[in-house]
Amino acid sequence: MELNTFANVRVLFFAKSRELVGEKETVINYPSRISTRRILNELLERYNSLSVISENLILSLNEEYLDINDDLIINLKTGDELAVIPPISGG
Amino acid sequence: MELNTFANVRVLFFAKSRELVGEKETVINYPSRISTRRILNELLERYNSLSVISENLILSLNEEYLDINDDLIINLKTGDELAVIPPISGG
Amino acid sequence: MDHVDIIEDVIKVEKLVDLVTSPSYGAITTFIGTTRDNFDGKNVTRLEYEAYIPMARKKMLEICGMVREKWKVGNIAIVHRIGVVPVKEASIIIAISSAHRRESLESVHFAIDTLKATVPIWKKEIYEDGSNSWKENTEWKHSKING
Amino acid sequence: MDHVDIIEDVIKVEKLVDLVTSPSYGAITTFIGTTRDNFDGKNVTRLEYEAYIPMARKKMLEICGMVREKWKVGNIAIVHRIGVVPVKEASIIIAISSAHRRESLESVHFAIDTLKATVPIWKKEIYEDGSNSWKENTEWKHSKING
Repeated sequence: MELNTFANVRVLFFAKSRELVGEKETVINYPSRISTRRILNELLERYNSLSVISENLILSLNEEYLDINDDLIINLKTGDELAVIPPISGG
Repeated sequence: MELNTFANVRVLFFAKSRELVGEKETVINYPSRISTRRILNELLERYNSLSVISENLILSLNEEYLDINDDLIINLKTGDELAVIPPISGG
Repeated sequence: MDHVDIIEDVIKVEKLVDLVTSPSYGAITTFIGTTRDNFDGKNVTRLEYEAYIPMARKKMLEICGMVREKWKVGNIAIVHRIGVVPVKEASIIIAISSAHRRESLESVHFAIDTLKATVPIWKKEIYEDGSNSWKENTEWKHSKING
Repeated sequence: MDHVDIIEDVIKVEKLVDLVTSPSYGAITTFIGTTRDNFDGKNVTRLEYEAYIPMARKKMLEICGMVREKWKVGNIAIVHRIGVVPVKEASIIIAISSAHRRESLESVHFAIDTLKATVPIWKKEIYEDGSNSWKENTEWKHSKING
């Protein structure tokens, strides 16, 4: 039997994504097993304003980049930290 | 008719050549037309102490390196500045 | 020593050079990125930087590790400034010492290239006419697929 | 701007960086050569430098010209210290600014390589036991034939 568990995950927004969303961070309840593509899609549904940069976003989980293109299934637990990462421009 | 003219040339010594010769500069009377190899040979005769680094010396004339290996004939005139250049080590 | 930092103040090159200087290392290379007053013909008034600070520090330390895998270097200091960075002032300074010069020269080049591709920091250009634009490092496009 | 100098004082990196900084150039690379405390296992107390000053300046200006032929750079500053240079202090600082980073990084590397091959400056290492040795840049051997 597989339990359909969920996790409360902190989601951070930076740079242009922060400006579009209008907040720095939020908490979202996600299934514990979820694909990176689905996380991004749900964020885009929740925050329509993000659509203008949807092609250029990637995510990080607990300070490591997630490869959106691989569309891998990841495990989330409460207390995890996701971040929405628009194209970087440091230096 | 070719005149056998001479030039009084200032000769500078640097670094190890200065230490070996025991002076910073001198004035030497050279033929106006002379090969670079002969200049060097005459310096080595005049300053025997230079022999220990004779294989590693080059010359400059008026702040330009002279190619000893080419053994070219150069024109000297009074007031010219020759320098004895041991291997450089700046930086 | 690996020193990485993200600060809101002016970065002093002398301070970073002092940090990496050592009697054992005869070569120090520094790279300084400063705010230019123009971009594509537009007048830039200032830049505003923001960072995902803990992840940026982590990625900067990873760059130190990569440098040490590739070159024999002495000390590494990488400091990025965030907040407003006026024209002519430094947003990034990298300083690396090594016994001989090649290592410090090559590793500083590698470190700034890699920083631009991997460290989550963002820059907004503010133009004279009041408009602004979030920038995108070209290095990012190439590295994105590999996460 | 091409600034070359040979001085008997401490060289300040901040001063050279200020010299080459400009609102038009977003990248500054510096190379600093400092006195190491050891060579081949011997303890070095200090270095003594001497220069054929007018020719050295001329050759340093030639390096500026070569850099500008190869890269689009902004300002160039090359300062060599002569006389006694104690351990940890700088004998040479090169700073080059450019609009983008590649030019300043590559041209500083080229400038220090070329300086070591062409500029008539000499270094004597003084060891702890009182002995000393005039050094020879490996770059010199390769470039000697071409004058």
